[in-house]
Amino acid sequence: MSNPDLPSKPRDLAPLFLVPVLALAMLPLIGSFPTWLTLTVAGLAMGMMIFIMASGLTLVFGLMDVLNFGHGAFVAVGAYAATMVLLPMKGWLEIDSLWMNLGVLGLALIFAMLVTAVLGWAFERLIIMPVYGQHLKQILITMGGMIVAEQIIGVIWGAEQIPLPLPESLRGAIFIGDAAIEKYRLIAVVVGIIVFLSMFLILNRTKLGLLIRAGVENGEMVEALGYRIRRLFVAVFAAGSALAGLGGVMWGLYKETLTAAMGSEVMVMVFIVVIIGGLGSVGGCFIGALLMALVTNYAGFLAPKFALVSNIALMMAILLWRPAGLYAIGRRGA
Amino acid sequence: QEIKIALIAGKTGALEPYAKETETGFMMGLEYLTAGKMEVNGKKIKVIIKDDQSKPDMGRALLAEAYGDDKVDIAVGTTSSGSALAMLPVAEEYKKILIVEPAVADAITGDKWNRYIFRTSRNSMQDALAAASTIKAGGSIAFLSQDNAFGRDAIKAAKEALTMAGSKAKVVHEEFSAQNTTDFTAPAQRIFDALKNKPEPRILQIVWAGPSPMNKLADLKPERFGINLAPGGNILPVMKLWKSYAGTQGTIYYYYDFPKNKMNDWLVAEHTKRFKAPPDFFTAGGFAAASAVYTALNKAKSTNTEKLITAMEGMEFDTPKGKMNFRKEDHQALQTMYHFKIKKDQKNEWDILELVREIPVSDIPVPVKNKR
Amino acid sequence: MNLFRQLLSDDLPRSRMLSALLLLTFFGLAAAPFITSGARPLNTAATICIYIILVASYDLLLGYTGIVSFAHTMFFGIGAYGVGLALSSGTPGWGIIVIGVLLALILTVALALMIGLFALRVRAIFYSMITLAVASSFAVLASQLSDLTGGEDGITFRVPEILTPGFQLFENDLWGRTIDGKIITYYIVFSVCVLLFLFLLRVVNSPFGRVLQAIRENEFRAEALGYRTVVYRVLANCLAALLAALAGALMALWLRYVGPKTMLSFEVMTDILLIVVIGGMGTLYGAVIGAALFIIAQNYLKNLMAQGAESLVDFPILAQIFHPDRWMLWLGVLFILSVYFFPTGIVGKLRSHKLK
Amino acid sequence: MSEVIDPTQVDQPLLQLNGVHTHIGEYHILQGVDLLVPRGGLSVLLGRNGAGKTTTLRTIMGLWKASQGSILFDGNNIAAQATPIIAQAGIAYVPESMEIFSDLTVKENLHLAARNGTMDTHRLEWIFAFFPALKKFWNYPAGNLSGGQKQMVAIARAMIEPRKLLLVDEPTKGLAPAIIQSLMDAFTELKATDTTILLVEQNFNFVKNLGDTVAVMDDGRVVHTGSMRELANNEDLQQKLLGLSLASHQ
Amino acid sequence: MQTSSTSTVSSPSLSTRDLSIHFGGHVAVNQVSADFYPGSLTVIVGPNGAGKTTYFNLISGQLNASAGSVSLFGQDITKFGAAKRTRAGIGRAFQLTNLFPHLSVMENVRLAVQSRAGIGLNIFSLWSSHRELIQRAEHYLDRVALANRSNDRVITLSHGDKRKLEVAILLALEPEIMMFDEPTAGMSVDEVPVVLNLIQEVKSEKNKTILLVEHKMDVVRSLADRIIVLHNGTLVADGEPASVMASAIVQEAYLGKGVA
Ligand SMILES: Nc1ncnc2c1ncn2[C@@H]1O[C@H](COP(=O)(O)OP(=O)(O)OP(=O)(O)O)[C@@H](O)[C@H]1O
Ligand SMILES: Nc1ncnc2c1ncn2[C@@H]1O[C@H](COP(=O)(O)OP(=O)(O)OP(=O)(O)O)[C@@H](O)[C@H]1O
Ligand SMILES: [Mg+2]
Ligand SMILES: [Mg+2]
Repeated sequence: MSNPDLPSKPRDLAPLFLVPVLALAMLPLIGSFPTWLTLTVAGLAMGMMIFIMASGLTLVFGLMDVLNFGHGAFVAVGAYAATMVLLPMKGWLEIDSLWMNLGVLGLALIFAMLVTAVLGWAFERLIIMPVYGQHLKQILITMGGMIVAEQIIGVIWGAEQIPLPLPESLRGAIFIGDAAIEKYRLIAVVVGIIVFLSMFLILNRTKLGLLIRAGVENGEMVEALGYRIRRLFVAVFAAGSALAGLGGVMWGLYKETLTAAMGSEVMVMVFIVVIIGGLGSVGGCFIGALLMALVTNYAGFLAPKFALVSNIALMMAILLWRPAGLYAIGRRGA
Repeated sequence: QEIKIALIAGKTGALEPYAKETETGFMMGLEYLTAGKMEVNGKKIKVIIKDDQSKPDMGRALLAEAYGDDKVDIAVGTTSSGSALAMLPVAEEYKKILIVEPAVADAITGDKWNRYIFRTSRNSMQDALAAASTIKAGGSIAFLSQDNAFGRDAIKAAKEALTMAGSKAKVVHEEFSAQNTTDFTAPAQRIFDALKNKPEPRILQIVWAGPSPMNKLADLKPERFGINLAPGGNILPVMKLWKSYAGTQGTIYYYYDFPKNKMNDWLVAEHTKRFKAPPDFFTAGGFAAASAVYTALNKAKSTNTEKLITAMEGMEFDTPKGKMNFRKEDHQALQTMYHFKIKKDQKNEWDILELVREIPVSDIPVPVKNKR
Repeated sequence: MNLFRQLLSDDLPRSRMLSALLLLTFFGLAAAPFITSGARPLNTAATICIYIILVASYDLLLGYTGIVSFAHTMFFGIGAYGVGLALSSGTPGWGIIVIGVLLALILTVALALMIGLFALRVRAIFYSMITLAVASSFAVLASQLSDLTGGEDGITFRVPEILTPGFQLFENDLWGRTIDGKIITYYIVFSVCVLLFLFLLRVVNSPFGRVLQAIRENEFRAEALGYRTVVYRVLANCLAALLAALAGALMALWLRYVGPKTMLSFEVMTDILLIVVIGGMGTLYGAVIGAALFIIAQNYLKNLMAQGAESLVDFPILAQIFHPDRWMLWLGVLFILSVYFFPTGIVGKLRSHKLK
Repeated sequence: MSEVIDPTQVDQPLLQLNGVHTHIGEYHILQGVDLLVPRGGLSVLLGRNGAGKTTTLRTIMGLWKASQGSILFDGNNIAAQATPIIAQAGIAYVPESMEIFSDLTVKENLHLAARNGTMDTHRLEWIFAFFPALKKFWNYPAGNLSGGQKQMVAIARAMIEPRKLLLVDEPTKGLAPAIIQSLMDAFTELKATDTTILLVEQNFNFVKNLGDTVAVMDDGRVVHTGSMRELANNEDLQQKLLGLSLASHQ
Repeated sequence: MQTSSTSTVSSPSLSTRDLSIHFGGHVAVNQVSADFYPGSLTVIVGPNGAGKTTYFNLISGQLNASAGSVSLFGQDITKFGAAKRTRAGIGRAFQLTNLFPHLSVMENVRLAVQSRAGIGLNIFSLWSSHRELIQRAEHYLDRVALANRSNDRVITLSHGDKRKLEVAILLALEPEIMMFDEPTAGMSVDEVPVVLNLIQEVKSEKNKTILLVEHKMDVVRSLADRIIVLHNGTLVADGEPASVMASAIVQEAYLGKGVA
């Protein structure tokens, strides 16, 4: 049906090459191959964890044009919720059996996602609903939500940092020659890829994405077409929160100590990733996360002082190249 | 007519957990010493607790308020070194005593010191000397610490300490990582590269406030390169994560199971009874501060600042860690430290460390850095 | 009267209640040292003055131009460090203060221009995130360069003799208060803040101010009307930044201390946002009312809660919630409620009441 | 061709507004609108700017809530219903300012409008016949279309699936004469497939020979109802109505 | 309308040379060259999507040409941005209403007047102190019969009133070149004259250059000195109204006689 003289948008592949190019470029600088391998794999895994945390944010923004500064709170809540499964079942975790451990871990993940999803649902109803389409108010009100959530964590779980030990079988690393690869990071990679693929398919293979994008631009009209847009929104928001929760558990297990502020601590990092990727683009967010983690690792090895600002530097560089991030979505908000 | 004492701590914000411990310790201390009557020299003791949110400006304002408006006789605090440093001049302005607990910055009893300042908590130098005393032999050392005032202080102290302790070990590398570093792969790689094939024994000493990267490094199996980790002690929730690194050695300020005296026995028993967990690092600190206050008031038989100062200089007082005393020169409380090893078979979740050796004051010759 | 109008740039409170509150705040602050006693009230008053400017300047961005920036604390900090570093560098004197402030202002403008030109081109929503990133890394930097900035501990420094508590203007008291350096400092802070506030009032009620609003409403159309929107936004950005820096300088002078936690932390940013929203966006009087209420709450709310918690000891969870250490919780709730129920803030509410 | 319906003979009208009042904020816009839309016909709603035509349509659609009065659609009162329910009941709406989804392509815009998921290709071709531009720009972001093309998208959205009632707000605005032609044809054919149309229009010539019944609004009230033929042939009635709206304007 | 085009006498105030723009593969405006003269009113007609609005956008600077040039009184302004062109004297009313929704009707016009007066960057004077500007604004509101709503916020206007405000703003800019994009679209029969008379008045002042996009044929006939026809982005006819309207291409592609 489409018309010959109207070229349909060309595939934009350039960003896909960033990661491999960067990695290869670093090999000579670092010199020793094992070191390079260790750094790279670690970086990729770290990137996956960041991606999981960021994906929810970018999803909610991309689909609903809601910038949720409270996202970090869900990360923290997710992690804390997981403790409610992991600490009681400590026994099972200390048994040195991979499958046992993974089972419990899976349970914790699911539980955490449920909790954060429900919380997200409430959050949308109480806090986001009245401010759709008003970025300013969104930023303000979600920040308020963030403060409250963190304080409530303090009330429920207390102010002390909670230790969250890794399952025995996930501790330590596997060694390839002199290169060390922590086992837990491999898990992160797997989970990250699963999240990415499922999000990608749902958004591009179903009518859902369309509907919500339209709803954001003009909810009134979508309703006039006969859709209950509100329900969809709340569902998406809950999904986004659940992803944050998932990210929170992965992150918490990596850090092994939980504090109420653990979410807001990673927020800046997450934001940078989301910006680099292009607000709302899942693919971009994925690449952005990997890039950032890799740059941090390489910088940390080659020039530790620079590591402090490497994130900002990366962001600036990308934005100079593409002012709207790797993959800009629509012209919304422009 | 009562005696007013202000306890200032960072009860909200990043250091919240520490501050809570200090407060508990301080109150339990007074309770124990006054046998629950909360009286000294026949006067009631009133404790006014203030939260400086670890913000230096707040700390300063609150201390001024405590001395000026609440008219307290002695103030104790605070958690954050920054805040404590900002408080020092206020004590001088109001000519009142400030007992610093648990801030560790050397400058407090160093060049920022004034004669109204006493400190019950140990300072970075004491930590460093304690650590150094465990590394008398030769070999190679690398340091890992956070890249901020605290970290750099600590490493400076640590190196100084090594020479003072007459250790023959050579410092081959210093790694400073950002406070908020989450991924320690890169620093670890740098350190390993620096340490491997340097003369044995190879020791990586970790000085880190807050959640320690110790286990992240351990996971990378430094023993591959014959490297041993030497973490500084930390609060129990953090050390719980070290279980799986049995054998690792380090030094610590307080661990509930180490000191053997009835004050500590009572503390451990009571604390475990009330909070379902043994007392921690900062609990002991708070307790010690309380003891210092109590003993001083008792000895001076007055709340007059000058009388108190004369009483306190060189004063010896009991703490859960045994005896401490404020030495005359810089009012730093000299105290024992502990050389620990992570246990292999642990009886319960709190049973983490075993004592290698108690490090007596004589092994911790803290240099006097202040000018009077 | 007409002069008065001129002073207020013809932007009158337009509500009896509001006028009353404003007068109360003004005279309260003006007479603070004499109607109160002790360290804390004066400290509170000074903080209010400074925050009024800090917040009002932020409202120029947020309420009038519709820019959400998180770099405001950065400029606040720059101003503060300017004074701090200057005074800690040598013997405290007025000359060195001026120099410090000037250097700070220059740096401020430079940074504001840079960020503005770089980020104001991209989508508004980006801008807030970028400023957030920049500001946070600036804070990191400040605590990293410990030899210069004193790192996380910051710097405690000495101020010129006549500003120190030791100094006394007259040997005998005035209205039962010794006029010491603190009080002199207070009045310096107070009067500078009044001037800056009047200046801001003028800016937002000038043709320039209206164009900013137009840009907030419909940038595309403003451009089409012949206004170079980028120029205007960058200018607004710089103005706001400069005022923030000045506020910072005053803060440093008052506290005789600078440090990342006090000047650069994200908390300060949240406070600013809270105040703007509670007071009312898009009206500078909002900043006055908001700052006054908020700072007072921040200083005295905890005492109240403490009593509240006392009375609730037998309901553990409630006691937990009302525990003074949970005061942030209540600020958060307040924040949400105010965005929710009176988006126009207290001032907006008062004015709309008057309309009916 | 469509057979003309006389409002007096209709047993039960498809849509019926009785004394509908609508407030927007503190403004009282509709002040008791009474309106009959007979089945299967094309009713026209005329009136000067600001008379309340758009508000009436939005109120029917549930986009403004009526503060008083009843709106009977197919016999049951939809005044209090939520917009999606009203739409599902079989009403399609072409808003005054088009409200097309500019981030989405023309295709996606129509895809959404087809609630049953799939678009029936015959119907699609039928629409393309009227608005060839849509076919040409099928995979084009609707936001990039020209004013008139946007208008076409908006209309097509309401035609993509059969509906009982079409509410159309000033469709001819910004359309070139040729397209206005095909729009007429489109409406005529729609009427044939017993679709009822309520049309708000300024362009009297356009509705003159299209409409069956007509209502004229002013100041939030319906001030005249009758058959279009009557109005079309009666010069001074037109004069009177236009005159009235003129008078009320100054 | 009797005034036959004054084109031949004076030199062109606005002219475009081979002006083109393409979006992706799609050529929206294709090498359009035309001169416009002070005191003349040119109507641009063409099917939907012919490129009329885009042509306007290229002249007023909302879009940058892919090729070709725009010049104003002989000066090449192709490189100018939108704002600069407006200040240079090109004024434009939009087809899809485009205003400051939450400012009052008054303020909307006032902003235009102020831009003309060029005091936008003035920080120290008071907005309310510029009496003369306010009077000018009031004057233009009067001319479009909106004075009675001058203090209402724009969102509360009906569509027709918004269209009139668009026109008022254009007049307030007092530009040399005035471009109206379907000014009467969606205006009720009795309102249309208000706007048409306005345009008539401006025209009779004989010093402004007026460009008008319009689909209503009666309007076109009543106003035009000259008609330009765009089709698929190319200029297909240009000349006296009568002859152009008669031409086959217009009958075919535009009026759609014989089509459908
Ligand atoms: N959002 C709103 N808030 C307040 N008043 C409004 C709003 N929308 C419309 N109005 C007012 O309601 C009245 C009717 O508006 P409406 O748009 O229904 O008129 P209309 O008949 O559609 O006019 P037009 O032919 O110009 O579209 C107008 O006076 C308008 O000013
Ligand atoms: N920003 C844009 N991006 C891509 N294509 C565009 C853009 N703007 C316009 N077009 C295309 O250029 C063509 C001309 O559009 P234009 O708006 O100029 O038509 P027009 O003559 O104004 O039609 P109408 O009479 O309906 O307003 C249209 O086919 C439109 O799809
Ligand atoms: Mg209308
Ligand atoms: Mg057009």
